Amino acid sequence: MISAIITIFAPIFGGFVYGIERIVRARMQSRMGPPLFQPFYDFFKLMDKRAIMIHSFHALMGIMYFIAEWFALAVLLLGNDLLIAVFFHVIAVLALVIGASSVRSSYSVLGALRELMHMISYEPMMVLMVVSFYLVVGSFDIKDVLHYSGYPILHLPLVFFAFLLTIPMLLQKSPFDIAEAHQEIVGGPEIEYSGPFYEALYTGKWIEYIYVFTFVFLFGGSHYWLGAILVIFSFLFVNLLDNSSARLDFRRMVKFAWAVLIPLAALNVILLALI
Amino acid sequence: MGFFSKFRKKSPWILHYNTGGCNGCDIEILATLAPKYDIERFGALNRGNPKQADILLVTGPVTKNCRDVLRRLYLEMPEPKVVVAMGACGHGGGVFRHLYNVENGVDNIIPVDVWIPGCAPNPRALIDGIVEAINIWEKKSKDKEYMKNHSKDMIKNLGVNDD
Amino acid sequence: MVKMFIESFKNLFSKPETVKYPFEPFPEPEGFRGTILYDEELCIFCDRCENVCPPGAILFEIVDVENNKREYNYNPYLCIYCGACVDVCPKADEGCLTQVNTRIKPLGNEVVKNKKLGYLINKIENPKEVEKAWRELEIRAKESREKYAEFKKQQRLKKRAQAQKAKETKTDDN
Amino acid sequence: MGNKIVVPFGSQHIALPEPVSFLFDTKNEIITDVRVDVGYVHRGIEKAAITKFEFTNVAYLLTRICGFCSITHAGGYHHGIEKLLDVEAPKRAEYIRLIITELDRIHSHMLANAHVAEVAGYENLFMQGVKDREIVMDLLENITGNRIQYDIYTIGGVRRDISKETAEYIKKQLNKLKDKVLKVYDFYDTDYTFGLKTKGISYISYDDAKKYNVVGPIARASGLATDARAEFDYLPYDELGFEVQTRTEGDVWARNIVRQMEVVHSIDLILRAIDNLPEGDIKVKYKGRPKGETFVRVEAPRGECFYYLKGNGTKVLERVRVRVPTYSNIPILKELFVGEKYSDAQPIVLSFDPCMSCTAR
Amino acid sequence: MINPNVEIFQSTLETIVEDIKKWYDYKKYHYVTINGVDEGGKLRIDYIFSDYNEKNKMYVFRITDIDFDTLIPSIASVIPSSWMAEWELRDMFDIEVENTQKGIFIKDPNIVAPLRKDK
Ligand code: SF4
Ligand code: SF4
Ligand code: SF4
Ligand code: SF4
Ligand code: SF4
Ligand code: SF4
Ligand code: SF4
Ligand code: SF4
Repeated sequence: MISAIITIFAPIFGGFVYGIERIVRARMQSRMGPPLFQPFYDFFKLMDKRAIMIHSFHALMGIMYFIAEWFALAVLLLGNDLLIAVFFHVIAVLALVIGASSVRSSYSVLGALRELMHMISYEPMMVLMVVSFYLVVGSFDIKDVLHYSGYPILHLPLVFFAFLLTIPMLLQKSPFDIAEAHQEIVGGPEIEYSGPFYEALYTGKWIEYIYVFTFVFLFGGSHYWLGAILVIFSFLFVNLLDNSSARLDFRRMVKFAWAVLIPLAALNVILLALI
Repeated sequence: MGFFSKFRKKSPWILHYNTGGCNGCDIEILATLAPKYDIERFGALNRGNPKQADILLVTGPVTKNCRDVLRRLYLEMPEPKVVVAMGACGHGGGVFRHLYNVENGVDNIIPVDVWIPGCAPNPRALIDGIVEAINIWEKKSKDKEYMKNHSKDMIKNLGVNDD
Repeated sequence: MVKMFIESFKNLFSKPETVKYPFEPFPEPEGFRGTILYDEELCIFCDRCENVCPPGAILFEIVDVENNKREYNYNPYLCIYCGACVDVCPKADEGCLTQVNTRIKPLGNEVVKNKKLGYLINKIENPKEVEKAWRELEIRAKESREKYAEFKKQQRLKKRAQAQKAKETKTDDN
Repeated sequence: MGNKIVVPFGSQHIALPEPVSFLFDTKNEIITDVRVDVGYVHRGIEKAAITKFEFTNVAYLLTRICGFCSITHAGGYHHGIEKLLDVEAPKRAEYIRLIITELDRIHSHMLANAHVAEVAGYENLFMQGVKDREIVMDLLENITGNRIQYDIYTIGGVRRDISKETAEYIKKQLNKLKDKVLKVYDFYDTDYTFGLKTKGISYISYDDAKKYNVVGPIARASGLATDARAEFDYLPYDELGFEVQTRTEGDVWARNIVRQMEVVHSIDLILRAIDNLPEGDIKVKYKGRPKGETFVRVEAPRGECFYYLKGNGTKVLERVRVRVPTYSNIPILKELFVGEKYSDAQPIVLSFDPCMSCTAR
Repeated sequence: MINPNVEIFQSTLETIVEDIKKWYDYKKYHYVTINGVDEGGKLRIDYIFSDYNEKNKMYVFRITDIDFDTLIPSIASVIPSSWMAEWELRDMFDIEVENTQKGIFIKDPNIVAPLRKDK
């Protein structure tokens, strides 16, 4: 029941998370920051802009991204297979990539290529994480994870740590905000979207927040208070990291993901399998 | 759409283009992004992307070499939009009035809604200007004036060929 | 990186540096170079301010050529607030031209009216027309100046002719 | 990903406040060729300075060549014109000029450094860098009446005096600023990810710096100790113990560090100048019209700024030539891109702190 | 007051490249810029240098009495960074300079040679 509500109102919750994040970020930079409802103001404003399409396929792919993203979340929350949720997320990002590379703007094309690099970096990590959950809980089903009476985080400390460092890649945050890179490619894949179509991307991001933090929540097992603490901790950690690092090169990101994060997670999985 | 118009007041996204002024105004734009004046309080973001911008903030007297870029940026921005000309340069060219490579102000190239006086206007003046621009913007979107306005004629008046 | 991490965390719980302008007043500092105010009573119409003004934001239009009646026009949106006009004004000490430390409002919905801002600004209703009106004024002012020069020349000629005549009559007398 | 992609950077781009356009040919995001267009800002100032303006107020035009170095342009012009008119500004005026010039350098360097951090994707470092800059801006607004265009130089002196209270206020604020600047210095110096993004990028050797006639902090970051403040007598820098700041690394990071070192040194210079502020007039009268020619070099925040003035005894000068620092740094900037990654192009450009407004004038 | 110590070498169009090549040592001298002055129908070009080690010292190679239709040689072979000043010279005075193109600053074809007094 709760998960159904969260799924349906995911854009709204995501918006709040994003609103809080903007305030937190501003405070970390000793600024006042925007009001909490700012993302929604942006949302309604974009609604009202004149819609300009590059071509219909491009616009369609933007909307596809939003829908697939929402679908991935629905699959995740409504008690289906974790692995399927991960693959739906892949589809969502692929829609974005295909849309972005279908236009002439070189920023958009570069952004699409970089987005692919992101996928190469974080998707194996996601799969590994799901596998590690399976090894702990013995099931791919989210319900079983949420009813697991142990503490998954105790079995998966390295996986949690690796996932913590993967979140910036998923959410486009410094040091891994490479596909968005405002100062380099002006938003990358999203550059050619405007008005209501940009909105699809803008809100898609919010859903991604919920999607990512649900995974963090899972590390608490059936102890929801632990899950909540982990979510708050990782939220703060990611934002602090965002505010204390420069953007790295995509080569470094891929190397970091494959040389550090994935081995760490794999080590944890191997240890689990052995014990 | 009346419902949505209420909210545009709170989310002006800015596109900034310098058309040949002295940097002075651009420095002040950076200063308003900085913690002391923090223009994000009004929901304003510097997006750097004409397709997602609402307010075009132009500094400088518009040199002949910048003219076409400025026109293109203006046309790329979706309606409704507001143009703010910052500094004395934007109004009649300021100290560069009547120099040979200067168009004497933004108004000669694209329609301007707000002029901010000063050379350079300090961040307070810029904030005043943005607030004024937001009011005009809201009025514009209520009137739906842009719906009539955005015709082939207007594009022709601006003298741009379709690229 | 670690240092900034800690710094960010500290900032999160300390007061932001932001001032709340425009919700709270933030007066300009003393000595701020703001608007130029003009007092017609004191002006001796020496034209120095017009000549020195770098962008040409002060223009005198000679509205009545015969009586040499001049009208002061000032365009606060074109002005670069350099203060050169006040520096050269011989009557600045008495307050003919002063630079006050207040800003003028942005030109958007309405034009600011103030008698001390000169004639042109007070005549205009539509903000979009300031620039056009100023362009026209530039031409008018130039023409009026030419007219005035012409008038002066005529007068000089007339005077000379009169003097000539007077001389002639004098010689005739002799 | 191996295809050639042509990436335009400018003339409108979020990382560039000014219109300048680079066209990068990239392959795998490695730059293989670059074309530059620096002419967007050409307004025709040199022409106007010799036709439209008299020598007494051409300075108001020249300071508006650029907002960052408004005081440098005023200095370059006024030192030259004073030579042509044969007047000497009083000592107190020289000190006030120096104070404003150095304050201007501080704010310019702080913004330039912060901007490098911003385009490196380090938003918080940008904010920390520009946060403290407001202290300097407030000082400048208090002393001169405007935050950008100070217009404080005048022929034969300065237009405004610094009162005793203001002097005390400046001292207090600068002491406060110094601690904060040192803190930010530490961030630039030790931050790991910022180092990853900037160290070793666009290396200029000492020899290349000389060969390409590089000036300013960019040259000084390569170990070339060229600084017009030391090589040309225009303000009493020697009396205040000016020292040229250099580094030897020659990369983006070193340029930031050199600028930050100069900020600290400038604060010291100002504090010393205020302690030794001579008494006396701030302005002398001058007679006559400029005649003859002269060459002036002054140090702008971005490097050496060169003025050539020629007068012919009338109210209007015969030739005004401005050669600005970015103008002489563009040739090497163009060479540097090839072989670098596109994602490093923005830090490279901004580490030169390019100012097109004076390059094209 | 400033006190620049300027040494002026007269040169000619034919020998300028040789002269500068012989004299210029990039380790010792800093090339500042090239400057053109219209001296009433004739062009004067100054090649300006400064000294890294000596205070207030400047050197000028000066060519006077150049007609506006002569070809100016390029010194880019000696000083690689001089191309910008040469391109600018071409735009501002509408003269031919070796290896240069029009349009670095002035792109509008209606504006010709702004710094020439006769145009
Ligand atoms: S504001 Fe003007 S002077 Fe400054 S960088 Fe932009 S164009 Fe140049
Ligand atoms: S208005 Fe003044 S400060 Fe602003 S760009 Fe123009 S000259 Fe510079
Ligand atoms: S200020 Fe003096 S020189 Fe200038 S116009 Fe007036 S009287 Fe003549
Ligand atoms: S302050 Fe300067 S620009 Fe304004 S009217 Fe006076 S002289 Fe003209
Ligand atoms: S300088 Fe002063 S007295 Fe002379 S015309 Fe201007 S305002 Fe009047
Ligand atoms: S990033 Fe934004 S604030 Fe910075 S220079 Fe560009 S437009 Fe201006
Ligand atoms: S380099 Fe300096 S002048 Fe140029 S845009 Fe950045 S801050 Fe402005
Ligand atoms: S060097 Fe840069 S900051 Fe200085 S005047 Fe030139 S463009 Fe402006």
